[in-house]
Amino acid sequence: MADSLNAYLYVGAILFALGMLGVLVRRSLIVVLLSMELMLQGVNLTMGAFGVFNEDMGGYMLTLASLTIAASESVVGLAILVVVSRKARELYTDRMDGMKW
Amino acid sequence: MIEDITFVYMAVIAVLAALATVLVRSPVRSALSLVVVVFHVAGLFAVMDAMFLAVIQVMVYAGAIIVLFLFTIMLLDLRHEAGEPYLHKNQLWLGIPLAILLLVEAGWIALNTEPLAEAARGAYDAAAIAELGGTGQALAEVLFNEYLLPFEIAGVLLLASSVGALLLARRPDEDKLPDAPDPVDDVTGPDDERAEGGAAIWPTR
Amino acid sequence: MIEHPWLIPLAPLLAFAINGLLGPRYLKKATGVIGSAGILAAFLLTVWLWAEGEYGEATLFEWLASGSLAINIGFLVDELTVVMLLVVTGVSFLVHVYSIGYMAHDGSFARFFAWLPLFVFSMVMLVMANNFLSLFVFWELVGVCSYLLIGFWHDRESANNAAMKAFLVNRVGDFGFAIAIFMIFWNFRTLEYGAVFAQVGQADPETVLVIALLLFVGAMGKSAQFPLHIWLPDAMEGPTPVSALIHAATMVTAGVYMVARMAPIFEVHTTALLVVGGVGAFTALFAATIAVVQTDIKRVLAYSTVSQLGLMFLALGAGVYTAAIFHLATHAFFKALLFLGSGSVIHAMHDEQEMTRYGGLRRKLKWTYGTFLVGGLALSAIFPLAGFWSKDEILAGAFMRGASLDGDGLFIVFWALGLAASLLTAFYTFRMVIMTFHGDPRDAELHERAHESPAVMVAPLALLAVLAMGAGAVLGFPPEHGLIHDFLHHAPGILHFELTGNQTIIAISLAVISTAVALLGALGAYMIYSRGAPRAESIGQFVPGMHSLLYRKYHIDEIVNYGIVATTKVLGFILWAIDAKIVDGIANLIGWTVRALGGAARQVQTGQVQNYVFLMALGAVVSVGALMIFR
Amino acid sequence: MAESGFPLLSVILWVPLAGAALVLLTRGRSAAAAVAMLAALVSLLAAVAMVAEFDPGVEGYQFLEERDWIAALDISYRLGVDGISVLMVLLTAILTPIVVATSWLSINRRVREYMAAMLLLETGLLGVFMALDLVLFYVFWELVLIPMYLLIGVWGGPNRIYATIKFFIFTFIGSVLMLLAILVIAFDAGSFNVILLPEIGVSSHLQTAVFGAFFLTFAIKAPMFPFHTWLPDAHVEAPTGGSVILAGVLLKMGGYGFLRYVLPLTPEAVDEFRVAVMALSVVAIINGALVAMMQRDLKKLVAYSSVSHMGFVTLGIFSQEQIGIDGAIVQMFSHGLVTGALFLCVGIVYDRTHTRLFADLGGFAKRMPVYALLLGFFSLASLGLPMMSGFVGEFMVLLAAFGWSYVAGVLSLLGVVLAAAYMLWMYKRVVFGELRSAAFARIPDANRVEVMALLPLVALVMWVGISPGTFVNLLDTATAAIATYR
Repeated sequence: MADSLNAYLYVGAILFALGMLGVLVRRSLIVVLLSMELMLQGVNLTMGAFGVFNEDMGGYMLTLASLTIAASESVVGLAILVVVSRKARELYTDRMDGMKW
Repeated sequence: MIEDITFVYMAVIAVLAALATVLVRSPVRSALSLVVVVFHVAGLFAVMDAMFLAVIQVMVYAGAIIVLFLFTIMLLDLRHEAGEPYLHKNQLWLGIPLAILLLVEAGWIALNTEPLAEAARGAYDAAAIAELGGTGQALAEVLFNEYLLPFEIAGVLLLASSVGALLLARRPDEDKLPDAPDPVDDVTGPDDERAEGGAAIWPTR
Repeated sequence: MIEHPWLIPLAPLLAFAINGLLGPRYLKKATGVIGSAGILAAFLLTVWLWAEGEYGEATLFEWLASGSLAINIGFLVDELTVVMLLVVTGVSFLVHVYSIGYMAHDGSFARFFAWLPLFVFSMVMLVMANNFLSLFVFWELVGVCSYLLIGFWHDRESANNAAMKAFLVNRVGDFGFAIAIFMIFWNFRTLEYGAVFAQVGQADPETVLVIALLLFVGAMGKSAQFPLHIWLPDAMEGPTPVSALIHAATMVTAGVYMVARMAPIFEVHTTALLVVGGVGAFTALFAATIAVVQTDIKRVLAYSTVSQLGLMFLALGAGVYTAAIFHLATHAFFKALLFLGSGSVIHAMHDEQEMTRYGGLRRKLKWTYGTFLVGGLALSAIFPLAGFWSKDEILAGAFMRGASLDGDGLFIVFWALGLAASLLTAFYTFRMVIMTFHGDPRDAELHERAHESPAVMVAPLALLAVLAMGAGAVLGFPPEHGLIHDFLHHAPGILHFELTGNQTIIAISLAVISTAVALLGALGAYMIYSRGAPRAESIGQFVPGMHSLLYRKYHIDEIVNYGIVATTKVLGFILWAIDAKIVDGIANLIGWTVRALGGAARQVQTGQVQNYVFLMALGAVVSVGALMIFR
Repeated sequence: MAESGFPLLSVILWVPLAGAALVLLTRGRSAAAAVAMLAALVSLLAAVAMVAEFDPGVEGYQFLEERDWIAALDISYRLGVDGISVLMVLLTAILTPIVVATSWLSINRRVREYMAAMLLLETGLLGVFMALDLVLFYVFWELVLIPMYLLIGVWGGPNRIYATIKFFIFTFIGSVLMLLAILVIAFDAGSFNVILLPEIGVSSHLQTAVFGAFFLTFAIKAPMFPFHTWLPDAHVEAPTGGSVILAGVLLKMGGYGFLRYVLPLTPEAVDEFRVAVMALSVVAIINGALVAMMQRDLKKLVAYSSVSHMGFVTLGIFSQEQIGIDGAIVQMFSHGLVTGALFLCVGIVYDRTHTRLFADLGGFAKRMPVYALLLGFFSLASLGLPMMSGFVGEFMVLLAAFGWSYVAGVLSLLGVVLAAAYMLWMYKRVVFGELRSAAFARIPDANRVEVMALLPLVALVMWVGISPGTFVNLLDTATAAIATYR
């Protein structure tokens, strides 16, 4: 089981799907951001597994890149969150609908 | 055998923690659950002998990103308020089926995916890595040769994001400009003796 | 003179320009003199033209040239033109002089003396035209002058309506006229009289018949023939001199002139002549029956005019053009006289036009009475006054036409209609004379204040009375060979009647018959209205409901109002609704649809990030799914 | 004379624009009006000089000016006039000073900007009539839209926003299609040069498409039934000056477009759709007249009468007889004068009473005799009275229509009869009878400026009516050429 690629992919898929569920259904902005990190966990796992099982360093590279992006993304995302929190006390996604038309 | 047991443990806990991340009401607990996920994903990396990834995963995610999250949560004093629903009701009926659909698709793909044939694989099998002295060395070998440019770009990206974060999070009243006049308000010209108190020339909604 | 025929219209045009530009502010009362002088100049020039006796055509300037079309403004002067010019300018002059007195107290004196010369100018141009377009142009212009003068007292609602009615009914006539002109152009490729007349012989007779009938529609409008006669009685809302000049003596005879001028076109197909004669004869009797019961003195005269115009068309239809023009001239004299006389009465009675309030005026208005009686006798065609000669010729002509071998038997019927009209003419004329001047005053107060008109009004009456007495005998004796016959004999297109021996006997017996009929009518009027209390309803005793029918003019106004005017308005309203609701509605609907679609599309953008994320994810999942299924 | 050194057309064209710039620098209503008047008069003077120098006998365009503009695409700044353009340029140049003069009195908000917009509009209109390059033509065509949009939208009546948007969208749909057609022509014929294009021609398979696009553009502008519904709304909301230019000149762009582009470039398509266009024209004539009759608003009545009168223009143009085309142009010229004057007359009453509803009007003959006379004059001119301009155009068009089909002729002639009905009824309701309100008892007569503005129009209407030859002679060579494209 531990030496089967499919098993890792399953876990990655589940993590990704759960993350997406969190992004879609949670009202709290910070939890949405957390869920995105969760999705990235799934992605990292998948890519890492491909790298190991295909004996290719490319997988490692992609995982590293994904890590970098996750870091940048969370930094910027949290900065935006701070700004938003200054404008409006509430950080519920369904109350932020100014960006339309 | 022991590997299989370890794998199952890591996978099950990771998935359960992930569920908790998504479903738990309090943001702090959500973040802490994510830490659990991160550690167990690192465990999974370890199971497949990707030690470097396991370590860096723990360092970056658990050590940096999630700590940042926790700081933010505490700094802004974010907590779940009683009476506020924590789920987006309308999205629930869209999100759950979509997530299930995605899972089915991804699962289907995972089921039908096999490692490449021996010939098509890369050069870095376990033996080669061991020869180089572990995944760290192997990674460095590739990263600083073949992937130097992406590496540098990642550095620039990090710089840009930290500058951007600084800029965004800065307080706006530090160096504010005086208000510019609003052109739309100025509808009456100088020689409008009989203009009836700024009659709307432009349509207002 | 023939080199400069434009001098004749120029004189009234100048009078119009001077009076119109300077009149209201500077000239005021002097406009009357200037107007009269202008017309007198035109009359004298016409006399000069007549005395010289040289006729021909002259082109003034090129009006328009475009492609194959070239139209010149020019003049045609021949015997017919000269007769018309003499009548028009002569009567106009007398009416102008009379108006100086009649309009003396009107606030818009100068305006009156601007429009009246303009009318004379247009009328002169009309009779002098040498092509169809000029004819049409001035045909419309006299119509406008008529419009302006009927509506002269513009604060009267009835006057405005009458003016509008006159113009619109004339436009309906002109509708036919215009079609005729366009047909003439496309069939003959020219609009010059001479060139057209030269070609009608070779053209398709049916086409020429259509053209002739359409031209006649124009003539019917202008000359108030049934059913386009409805505007003329209403036109009496204008000042009385206008009624005398425009709506009795000159403008309304333009239709007669036109048919006479177009004789070569009408002669091509006998049906055209039959229609002209039939409409004329019918209108003559029809209008006379209405005149019998009217109590407004000017309306009686108006219907009488319609009736007399009908007789002229009967003459035209019968082919006795000379008789038509002859009657046109004598009618101009005695009808102008009657109108001016009635104007004098109205003036004396302080603008009262109802004959039921007149009576016994003969002692107070001696001159008016005398001249009016002469006019009445002439109108009734009593020997030897003017009306007798011309009318007798018409009736004789119609009878002969019906009786002759190549003639149409229907003309005997028309003759009978004309004869009946004569009877009624004499009847209503004497009814009018008796109700106005004889008996006892029916409104003592008005009678008390009545006074004879000033000399400036009486003098034209006297002159016209002389003409009404003598013109017939001077111009028309001996019958068929009088001055006017010999004169018009030279005019192109005018046909003649040559009497043979035994026809002379018939002609004399016809004259006796018509005189007897006229006397009978006069006697009837005397019997009914002179004895006892004259009642307008007297005639109603014979046939119940008859009086009301006649008094309401056979309800034709109502029929037109509800049948045509209201229908047009309803149609306009419906079309407006279609325009605003459907045509514009479609345009607005398209706009609305685009907006609605945009609005619907806008709803997708809720502004909620998670909706957008959902759509993105959905897109990705569906794409991947599609890829899995369809790869 | 042609291609002489002095750029006369450019002077006529750009002086108003320069004037517009100068006007914006002034302060106070009178200064703005004076500068605008000066610019318009200079342009008029130059236009009169152009007419005087114009040689009616010469075929083709005169006063040609040509400079490279966008050399890479072979687009030039090319101006020139033939007989048709001369009349239209003259009409524009005559109406603008008149509008400036009357607006000086009646506009009381943002006079400076109003005058500038008016002058900009004049430049656009003149450019449309002078341009001999398709792209240049299109630029001017669109340029007209902007000031007109502003004139209605800023100085208009209460419902102006609806009216402007409608006006803008209607005309813009047309012009977008026209741009398409221009590109098609350019790719097909390989040139934007209007002088050369008729000789090159448009390929047969493209003619229907090009015709359709052009037709819609010009039909909306003219406006032809059933694309006319923007016109009454725009007129009712537009300020007096805007209405005058809109009816007087803007609508003529449609007729001009038909003559300059549709007939010469797509003769085969014209042949194919001629019956339909003629039928639409006849419908426009009768429908416009009947609808006009039932209007309750004076200005709307005049607007619908425009629809009816412009029906004669399209009828004449598509008769493809020289008489008809000449007649259509004379009718355009005459309609510009007469309807422009009628809108001025409506404006005079509106300025004094602030109403245009027949229910509130009436009885002005006693109080305003001069005005009554002028309104009467122009009403008679509008209903096609001989000796005035309206008759000439309608007569020639009807003559051509009869040559084509008696049915079409008779039906359109009915429009003339109806014109008399609605015009006289209108006149009666406005001028005759009793005053409707005591407030109007002291209403002043038309003042000197208004009379002076209308008198030149009176003179021109009479001139065209009495001696149309003067004007038709200018046209003859040009229309003879157009009549041959078929």
